[in-house]
Amino acid sequence: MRDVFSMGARPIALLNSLRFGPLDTPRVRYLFEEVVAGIAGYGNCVGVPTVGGEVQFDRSYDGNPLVNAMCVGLIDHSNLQKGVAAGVGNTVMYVGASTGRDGIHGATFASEELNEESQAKRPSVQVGDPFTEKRVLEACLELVELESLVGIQDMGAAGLTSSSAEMASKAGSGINMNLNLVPQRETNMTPYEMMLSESQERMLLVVKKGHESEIEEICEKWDLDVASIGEVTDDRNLTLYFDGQVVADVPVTALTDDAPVYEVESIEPVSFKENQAKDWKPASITDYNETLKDLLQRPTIASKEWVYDQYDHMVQTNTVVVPGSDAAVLRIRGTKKALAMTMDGNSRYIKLDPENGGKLAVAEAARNIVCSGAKPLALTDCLNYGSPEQPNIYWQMKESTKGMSDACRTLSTPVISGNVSLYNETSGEAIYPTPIIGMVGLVEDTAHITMQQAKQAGDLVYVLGEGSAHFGGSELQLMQDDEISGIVPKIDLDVEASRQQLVLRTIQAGVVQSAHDLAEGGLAVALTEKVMGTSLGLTVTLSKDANTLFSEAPSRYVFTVKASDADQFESLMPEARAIGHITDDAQVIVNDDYGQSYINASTEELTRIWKGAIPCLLKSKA
Amino acid sequence: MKAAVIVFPGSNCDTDMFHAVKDFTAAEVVEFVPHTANSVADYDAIFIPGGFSYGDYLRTGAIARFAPVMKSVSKEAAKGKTIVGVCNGFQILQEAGLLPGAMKRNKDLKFICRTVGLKIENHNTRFTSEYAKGDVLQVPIAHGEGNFECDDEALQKLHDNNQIVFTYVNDVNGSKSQIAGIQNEEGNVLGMMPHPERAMEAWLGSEDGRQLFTSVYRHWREMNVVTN
Amino acid sequence: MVNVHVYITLKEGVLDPQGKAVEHSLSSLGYEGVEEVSVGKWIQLKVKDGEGLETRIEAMCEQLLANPVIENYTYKVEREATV
Amino acid sequence: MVNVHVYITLKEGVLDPQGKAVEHSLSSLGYEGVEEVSVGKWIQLKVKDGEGLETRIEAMCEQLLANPVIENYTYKVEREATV
Ligand SMILES: Nc1ncnc2c1ncn2[C@@H]1O[C@H](COP(=O)(O)OP(=O)(O)O)[C@@H](O)[C@H]1O
Repeated sequence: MRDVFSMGARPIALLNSLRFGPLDTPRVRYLFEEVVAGIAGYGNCVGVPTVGGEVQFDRSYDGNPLVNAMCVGLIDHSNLQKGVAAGVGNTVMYVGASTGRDGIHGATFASEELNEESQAKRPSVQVGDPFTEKRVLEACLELVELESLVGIQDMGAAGLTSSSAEMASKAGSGINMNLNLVPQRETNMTPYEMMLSESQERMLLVVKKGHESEIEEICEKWDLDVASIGEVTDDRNLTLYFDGQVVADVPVTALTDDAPVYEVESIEPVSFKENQAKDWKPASITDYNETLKDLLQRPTIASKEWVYDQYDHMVQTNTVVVPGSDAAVLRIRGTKKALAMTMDGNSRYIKLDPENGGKLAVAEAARNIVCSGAKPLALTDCLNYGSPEQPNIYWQMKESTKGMSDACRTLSTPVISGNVSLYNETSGEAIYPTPIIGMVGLVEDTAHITMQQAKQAGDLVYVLGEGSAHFGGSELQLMQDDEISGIVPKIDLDVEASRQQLVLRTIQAGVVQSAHDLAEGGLAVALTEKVMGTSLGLTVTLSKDANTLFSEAPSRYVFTVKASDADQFESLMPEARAIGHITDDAQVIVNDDYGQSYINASTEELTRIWKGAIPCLLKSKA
Repeated sequence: MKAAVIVFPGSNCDTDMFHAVKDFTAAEVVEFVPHTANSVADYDAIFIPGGFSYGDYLRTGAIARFAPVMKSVSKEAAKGKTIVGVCNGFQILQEAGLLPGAMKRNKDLKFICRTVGLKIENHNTRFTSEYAKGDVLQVPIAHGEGNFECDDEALQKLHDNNQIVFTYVNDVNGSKSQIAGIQNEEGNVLGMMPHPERAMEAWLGSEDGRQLFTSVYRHWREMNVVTN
Repeated sequence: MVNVHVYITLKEGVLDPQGKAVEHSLSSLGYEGVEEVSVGKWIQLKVKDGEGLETRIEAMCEQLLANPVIENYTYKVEREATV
Repeated sequence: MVNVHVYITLKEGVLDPQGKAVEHSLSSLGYEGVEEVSVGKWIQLKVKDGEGLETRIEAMCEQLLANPVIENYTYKVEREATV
């Protein structure tokens, strides 16, 4: 949030992406429950709705869970602020919470392999104070309106050190600071501790000389610490004073741009060729009904209601599509427009085939955006990997980033921000390579907003795209084998791009009642999700094989369309196949080509299984 | 009608409340009033919005209750002015002694954000006259501490005086008698945990909250016709 | 200055959802024979010593620290041993 | 069964926004000379007496009751006077 409001934007939405080990140990359950409560506690208090996100569970995160957060803000272009320390003689000001010893070496901790020693180091964690954050937020949004504000930046990783050096570097200036003036909440702090503290809820400002009182006035109104702690110089040095002595004097560039570039070795792991060589085939399925039910209970597929019920996703009253659909949608007050947003990333594909998996991750995020009636605008990425010093892991990074960047080019979605977390290893075991994509799209007219749930009985059900025979990394494989291997579904980016455009055009033409993309669990799960939690059912005809029902091949969608719109829909999207219709008997029925039903279950039962899975795992004993 | 929406440090439903009053009633004036204000005497109706005033540290509403503006709110309440506290606003009114009972953490200890069924128990109030008795509304809740608690004697009094205005259709948070909203004995102060200001437009999921605001407005108008 | 410890719990008869949850967790972690768990607050503060100390502490408790509708409090004053 | 009282506070140096908020509030209510307010937890429980009592209590504290990353705990065992 601080990164967003320090630009002058008001945070309007939060999303998060979580990765945990399976919920079969008390430890993981504890971590999962507490992390969700922590995210809720902070976001809810600040009053920014948490509108979406995703959760996956996999052994590889057992010792190293991941929490990636995304914040979306809204800004009037004229208020855009930059983190620059310009104007020699201008005053450097400190605003927000006072500085303690918390989080010293936090940045190095975040990118460090967890071991016994780092366990002992953990007291360096910071305790967040959302109430202060809320006040800093409101104060900053007032501050950015001031003529006299030159630059503003959050004190993030490496605290005062990186914020001051970055601000000076961007302006080609230097900064002098007197550390005795830094607001402190602990006694006897050394200059070293103050410069590296990662106490939260702090901002660094550069203000036109003589206008300090304007800043102070706003800060006092919000009851925040404020202090003038230094000034901008022209010597391009960061010079620190403490007790009247110079305690540091270094060229700014030494801390920012001149950092050495690290060349590391990249080696393709042997497992990659092995996986490409053996194409995994699912064991033959005898009871499709049971397989569907089993899939719906997989924690990665199951309803995440347990999680998002704890997040205030409605505050600010802009949330048109609440959690539970492909993407969240927020209207923009006073306009016809809305924003769609989502977070995605399937690390199993990336583990088996990083380049293709990187493409899949970006494409899936974009599909979610398109399904909600929006045009993808841009994305942010969170790159989570093991140690880049391992040539195999560096190879994963290189290949998956290449895949993502190809997809971004083909789909015309610039990467406008992101972050990186490395050394995600426990006792030498790295997590799956886990880049997470956060994407935002624009809905031109709120009338285009589309959800995944079917609307009414009688609507026709259409599918766009074919399944494939590759099941590497699929939920079905994991369920049958408890491990992943083989060839993952391949993506053709040109097909992906043209289908996305087609889907969006068709939605904008007003002939789509609901749209949903196919992901984990394939067509069978996607179809079920269309009626989950409603009083509707569906009857469709599909050939009875795993490729049709459970393939996770990309670039595929299910739609429901009013019977009266069917002709127009089919002329816009001739490739889509009608497979059945929505019913009002609340039964999910799949017939084979001879009219024999081989999946037949009540919506109510499927919903109960799907919603109950995570709460049930959390209550279960070790 | 002149309406005030009180803003404490940490309030975060203030803007939503403001829009609900401004866009859905014919109030001539709707204004934000800071916690530092000394008087709300100029207003006919006072809305205390949800959020986390003072971070809800120590107890929800415990610190906000001492904000300067609350002295005046109490005074105006005693004079019979309309006061509506939603969510954190309800908790503040309890801490201030303007409404009975206290809130504990939800029975399963989790924050709950969800649209729930809300039953009108008393439609003979200035807050609910535009609803019918027994109406079931769909209104979002969003709280971690909405588990209404009071002793048996106080509960009996609430029942006897028809002070229970809203109840939850299902037991969502452990509240005694499934209480979701109550008024004071005099019937001019309302506290409710659910957020009517979030249920104002169909595209937000529900517009069942509207009549709360129109009821308050109607009451004011009727009183004014009489007194003028 | 004296150290004051204030202890706050829910009144008897008021159901304590937090206590219940802790009790449940302890038992599912395998700790047997744990009962009647209650979770309260322990507030420590330094207060100027002198006349009316107890009255002042009680006032603070009643006004702010505890909510008399559902909570009880007790307190303890600790004077540092004078050297 | 014995009565066990567990007292939990934040470790030194860990931000205590609650304590700060209470301190601030007390001072604005006119209580002067109040300092170093901290808000911690007081957990009471009944535990089966007997061998390894202290080890069991400590294990419960470390595993569940306190968060050893940011909190310290102490405890007290109270045996009811046998009649
Ligand atoms: N994986 C990434 N993709 C795109 N931009 C990134 C990525 N990682 C970091 N960035 C950008 O680099 C800048 C610095 O990021 P980071 O080092 O994470 O700083 P901070 O601590 O302020 O978040 C930000 O603008 C961020 O968006």
